Amino acid sequence: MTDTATTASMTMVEAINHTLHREMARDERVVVFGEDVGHNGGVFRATDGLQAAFGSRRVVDTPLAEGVIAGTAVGLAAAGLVPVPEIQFLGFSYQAFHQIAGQIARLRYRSQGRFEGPITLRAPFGGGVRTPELHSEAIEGQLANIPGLKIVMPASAADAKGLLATAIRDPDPVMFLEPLRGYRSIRDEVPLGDHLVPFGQAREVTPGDDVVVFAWSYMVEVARRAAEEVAGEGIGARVVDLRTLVPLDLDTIVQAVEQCGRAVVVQEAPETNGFAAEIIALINEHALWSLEAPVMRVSGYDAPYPVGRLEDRYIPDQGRVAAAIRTTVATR
Amino acid sequence: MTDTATTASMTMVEAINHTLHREMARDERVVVFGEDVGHNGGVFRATDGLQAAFGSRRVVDTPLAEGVIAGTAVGLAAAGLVPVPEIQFLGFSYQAFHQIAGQIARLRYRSQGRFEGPITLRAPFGGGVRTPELHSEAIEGQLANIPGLKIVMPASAADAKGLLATAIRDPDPVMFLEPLRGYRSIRDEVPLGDHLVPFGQAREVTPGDDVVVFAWSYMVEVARRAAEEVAGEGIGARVVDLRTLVPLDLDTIVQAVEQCGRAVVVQEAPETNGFAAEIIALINEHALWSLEAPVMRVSGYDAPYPVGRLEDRYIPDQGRVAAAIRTTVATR
Amino acid sequence: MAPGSTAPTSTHDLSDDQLRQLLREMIGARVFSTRAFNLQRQGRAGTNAPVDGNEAIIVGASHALDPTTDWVLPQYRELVGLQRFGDEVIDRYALYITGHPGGGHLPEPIRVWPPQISLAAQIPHAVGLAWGLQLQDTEGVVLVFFGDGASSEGDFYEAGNFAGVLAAPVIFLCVNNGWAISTPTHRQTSAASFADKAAAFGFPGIQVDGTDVLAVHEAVSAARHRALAGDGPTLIEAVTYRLAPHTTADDPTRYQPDHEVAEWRDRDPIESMRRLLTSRKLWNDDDEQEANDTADERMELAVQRAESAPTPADGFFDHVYATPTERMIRQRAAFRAHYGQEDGQ
Amino acid sequence: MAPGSTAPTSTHDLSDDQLRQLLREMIGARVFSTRAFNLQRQGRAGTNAPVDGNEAIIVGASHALDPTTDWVLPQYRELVGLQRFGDEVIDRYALYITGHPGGGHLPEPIRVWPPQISLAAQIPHAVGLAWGLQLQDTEGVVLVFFGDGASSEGDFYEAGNFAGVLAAPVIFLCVNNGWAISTPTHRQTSAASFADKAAAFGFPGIQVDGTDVLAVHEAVSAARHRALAGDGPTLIEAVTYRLAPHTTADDPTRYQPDHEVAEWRDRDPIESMRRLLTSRKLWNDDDEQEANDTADERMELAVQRAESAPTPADGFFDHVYATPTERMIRQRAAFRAHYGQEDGQ
Ligand SMILES: Cc1ncc(C[n+]2csc(CCOP(=O)(O)OP(=O)(O)O)c2C)c(N)n1
Ligand SMILES: Cc1ncc(C[n+]2csc(CCOP(=O)(O)OP(=O)(O)O)c2C)c(N)n1
Ligand SMILES: [Mg+2]
Ligand SMILES: [Mg+2]
Repeated sequence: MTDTATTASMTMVEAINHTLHREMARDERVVVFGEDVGHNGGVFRATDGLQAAFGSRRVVDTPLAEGVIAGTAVGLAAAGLVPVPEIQFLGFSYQAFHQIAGQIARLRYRSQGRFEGPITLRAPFGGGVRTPELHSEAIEGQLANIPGLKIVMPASAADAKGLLATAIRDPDPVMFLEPLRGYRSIRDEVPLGDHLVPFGQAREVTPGDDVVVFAWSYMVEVARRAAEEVAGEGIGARVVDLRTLVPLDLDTIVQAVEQCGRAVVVQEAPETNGFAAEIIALINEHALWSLEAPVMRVSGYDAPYPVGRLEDRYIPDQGRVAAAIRTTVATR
Repeated sequence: MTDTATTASMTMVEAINHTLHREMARDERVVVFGEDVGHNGGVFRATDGLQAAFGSRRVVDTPLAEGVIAGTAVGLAAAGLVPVPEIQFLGFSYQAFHQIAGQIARLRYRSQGRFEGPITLRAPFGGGVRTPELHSEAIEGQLANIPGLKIVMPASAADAKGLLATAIRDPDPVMFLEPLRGYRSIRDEVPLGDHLVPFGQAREVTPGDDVVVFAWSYMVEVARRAAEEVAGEGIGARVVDLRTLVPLDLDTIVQAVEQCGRAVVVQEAPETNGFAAEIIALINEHALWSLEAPVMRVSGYDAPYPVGRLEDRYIPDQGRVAAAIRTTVATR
Repeated sequence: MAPGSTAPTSTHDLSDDQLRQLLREMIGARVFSTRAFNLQRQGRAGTNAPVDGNEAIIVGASHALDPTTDWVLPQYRELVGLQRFGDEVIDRYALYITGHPGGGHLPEPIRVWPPQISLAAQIPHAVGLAWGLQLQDTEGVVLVFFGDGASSEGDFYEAGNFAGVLAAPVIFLCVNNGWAISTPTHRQTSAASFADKAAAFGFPGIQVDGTDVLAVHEAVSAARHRALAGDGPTLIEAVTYRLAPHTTADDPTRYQPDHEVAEWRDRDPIESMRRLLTSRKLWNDDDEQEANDTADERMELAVQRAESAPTPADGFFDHVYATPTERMIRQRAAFRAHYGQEDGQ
Repeated sequence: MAPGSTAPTSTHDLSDDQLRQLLREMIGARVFSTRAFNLQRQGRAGTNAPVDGNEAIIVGASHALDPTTDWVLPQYRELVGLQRFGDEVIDRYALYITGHPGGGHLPEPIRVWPPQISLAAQIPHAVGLAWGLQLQDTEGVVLVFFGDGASSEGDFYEAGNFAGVLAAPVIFLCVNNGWAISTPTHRQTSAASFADKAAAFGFPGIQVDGTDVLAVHEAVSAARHRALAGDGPTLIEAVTYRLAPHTTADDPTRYQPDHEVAEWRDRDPIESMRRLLTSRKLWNDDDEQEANDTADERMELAVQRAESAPTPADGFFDHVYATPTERMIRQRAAFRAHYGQEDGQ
């Protein structure tokens, strides 16, 4: 990987690591901390080499306590630093919800602008890799109901770089959620130079005019495969990667629904009040008359995220998404 | 108030207190605990007199720590007791989210049925009464995305009794959310004898066929007044109190939309991914072709719950709901 | 700590002027607080929490700090006693209790954070801030106030433990006023003292008489020197008694025993200090009158300012993000369309 | 506690048979655990956490308890050492590591809870359960295992503090194995010891050699008597060293210093006990062989059972509520319509 090359092929976790290195080099206010992020370079190597490169003052192994990891980010931000804490698995952000929802999200608001919260809280999540309980839970829908946070969920290595750089430079708190299943299985070309992907701009992954499939994070890959599957049947499924849930690219959503008339939303989260509900509510509000069929949801089920033997059929898979596409297209 | 009377007029907080007394007398396994619930009878007197009646072993003042209030409920339940913990204000349930979402909600699931979680976690919430930060937040939408919980939100004193009794007798964990603003301002006739309101059965509050307004908790009262307002203009607005969000009375929702063709959903929570989104998603899935207008949401805004001078215009009020009803009815 | 001695006794090197200033600010704190309480009774302010009993702790601590380098993170009773950190603190407090969003904004260069309602949540912030100073090699310490009740929250322990590991320049000041609303300390913990909890973190914990402004001043000064020397945090438990209702919404006669209140009234921190200064001929009735009048007038002004401060009715859309989202812009436009542009109060 | 003495030394009143049983179960724990590790390597099990180094703590504690009245709440390394609580424990562990939902179900009358992944979350449960026993005047104590790392979570402190107030019959057993994944204890806390943290709760905290099964047995026995006498909780810190990777997913050579590992290998708890019993002529090579073979066969059987246990593919709909919601019934029907009724594995 040389600086003269325009792009390099990277896995998602490599792209994240690469970006953390760059952002720490670019801005000495950036501090990375969390459980096992320092000496060990993170349990998935996302922070590998950072401590060697930037020292143990800027890359810090914390005690095992998510509440104070999130809580100290508030104080560090007020001190003028740019905190990039890691929660080892998103499910353990529940231990820090009072600091995330009650404090990080409203530091600017509580202080009426005196303090900013340029905090990027990274956390992996998502199923399919046989992790123990509370490692897989997709709780983005819960976070999206908390005003003051931004919710960023990349689906490609290039986006992981571009969105993470944007997040770290953003003056407001960002929940940066990384798909465990994609850490090593997602690989694409990543620009080696400065690369920023703005928040609130969805990405068309595959073209198509018969139906639009909205997805984010690893579900984009599942949707893409389903689109490929139905392409053979003559169905043009446009897959749209939302990239960021807050802020949300409403224009692209509405336009796609207007053009396709049919839509499917895919999420790993349990069905009830996952973020797919919000997408459907927005479509109802802004594009109801374009709908030629009910928008379909393909979701996890309304049951706790299951143990290993059961998880593959809990998470939306290619077959379920393809079936939803077919049903939607067949509805008239 | 005598036992021979069929009903008595009570405020909502009186009905809750009355029900706690009855349930503790009925079942000696019921234990009530939380901050200031014992000697002081609760900061809103919801637990008044319980310690005098049932002793300080069954009505317990805990240290100030929501996590362990929720967490000990799990152990008490496993010991065969029926825990009725109180979180003094729902906003502070964030301190206990890891125990609520990660443990209480899945005690039965984790143990595959060995342990039950007959826990009723009571917490007041909701705005309009000039409380400090984190006392007012309506986070039911976040809770609804957590499988394993039931979400109960009474809007009348009679329902507060009937639903609380059902909750305490239910073998599964219930988040029982009480509207602060309604504690003393909501007053109605409460049956004095055994009174159980089943979960998952919505209640028609006002009849009407032009538009249905879905609401829960204190917003039912706001919707009712708005319906009264527009009744003068010849608009028949049917107000439906959902009572419980999980389980949800889908049949009544679908039927009402089929009959009215137009719908409004009212919630105190921030708009983005509040529970109103789920109602709209369900209408989309089950009653799309009946819609003569987009379903309208009347919500709190996508900003942290504000300070006293600003709160009255943050929460949906009669005027906003009435305006939404008019807009919906006028759409064609 | 049972009620006992009734006059501040600590040795110290404060000048006579400084001693007088301590008392003035203690009196000021109570005057501000009492007016705030009464404003609520008149319907002009929201729920607020009186300071009575805490004056020596707040003022003693504040005078041990350097307002140009050190930070204070309050719980919710302290703002009235932090005059030393900036005259404007009280204006902000008046905005705060009258429900104005600006009440959360303590302007630069005042190194005081807004009141914290979510109990103990400010403690990790203090540790983060102290850690931030450390990382930037900035001189200064952070002092964080929290109650005996707040000490039961995980946030206190997690923050104390991490601060110990970091050897961060932070002072944990536990205000033990005997009660967390109606919960007495013996239901809050079985630890021999709140100071003892420092053993869990590996730094010193000390107990001081929180009715004795000089004792508090001395303890905080020592902790500050420790922190500045790089020796890490100190936990100070300052023992006093809540001499007023928990807040405007509370009725303490339901749970505070009369005799206990009476005993502690005899140890009123303001009385004690007044007695000491009077005996040393440093305080007389004129001083007393002046201290009261000055505070009264200052609070009057603060309340006037607060009550006449414009409040845009849609102000809750401000300061959520640096730049509002499109969705918020749409919501704000809808708000204005519905309620009208000029709406405010 | 630096590595030092190399043989169990505590006084005790255990019979020769009991001593031999302790060693048998310690060996069993390691055999079970090693097989679990290898199963993962063969793709037949999910991530799991080896027991190496903890055997004396688990078995010593378990033998100090009465399995007919006392409860154990594990973290995630303990199930392999809790044979005494029921032969079926190991079957359930085999289900657990092979990703079967039944792995969470330790059947009656086994008084052991399923492994807990959310660190420290089981500690408040233990306090609640002990409180429940107390409220029902049921004889029994609750012992909860947790790591040095888990001790940093608010849950530990909140639960310890509340347990102190309740004087609940609970034993907090902190397994200090030197590491929380890659984080050494000196980055976890600056407290002089984990045992010292009991000062925050007002009950005794003691440190024992966690490689010495007899010392652990003695400490837990004493704590149990205290609890049964109504004198409340005890915190026991058992000091050992993690002699294996954190889990199947970890590479400890990245952070564990070789010399440290070597020193602690010399204090392997199984070795120490074997040495003691051999020197007392209570153990020979045949015993060793038999202990290993028995454990091997038992684990083989458990794995066979686990691998042949039917797994309904839609089993995640079970045991969410006593009665599934209508919505779940619809979802389950849709699931079956899509994947077919008979699907399973
Ligand atoms: C996390 C949290 N839980 C509960 C409350 C409700 N509450 C407000 S003040 C209070 C008691 C606080 O006691 P203490 O910390 O001793 O402070 P004091 O009021 O005595 O100064 C409680 C329970 C809260 N504000 N925050
Ligand atoms: C609340 C929570 N945070 C983080 C993790 C991830 N994690 C799993 S094990 C572990 C280290 C635990 O260390 P310790 O408590 O000492 O137990 P040990 O593994 O050494 O037995 C971590 C950080 C988790 N499971 N739960
Ligand atoms: Mg107090
Ligand atoms: Mg450990």
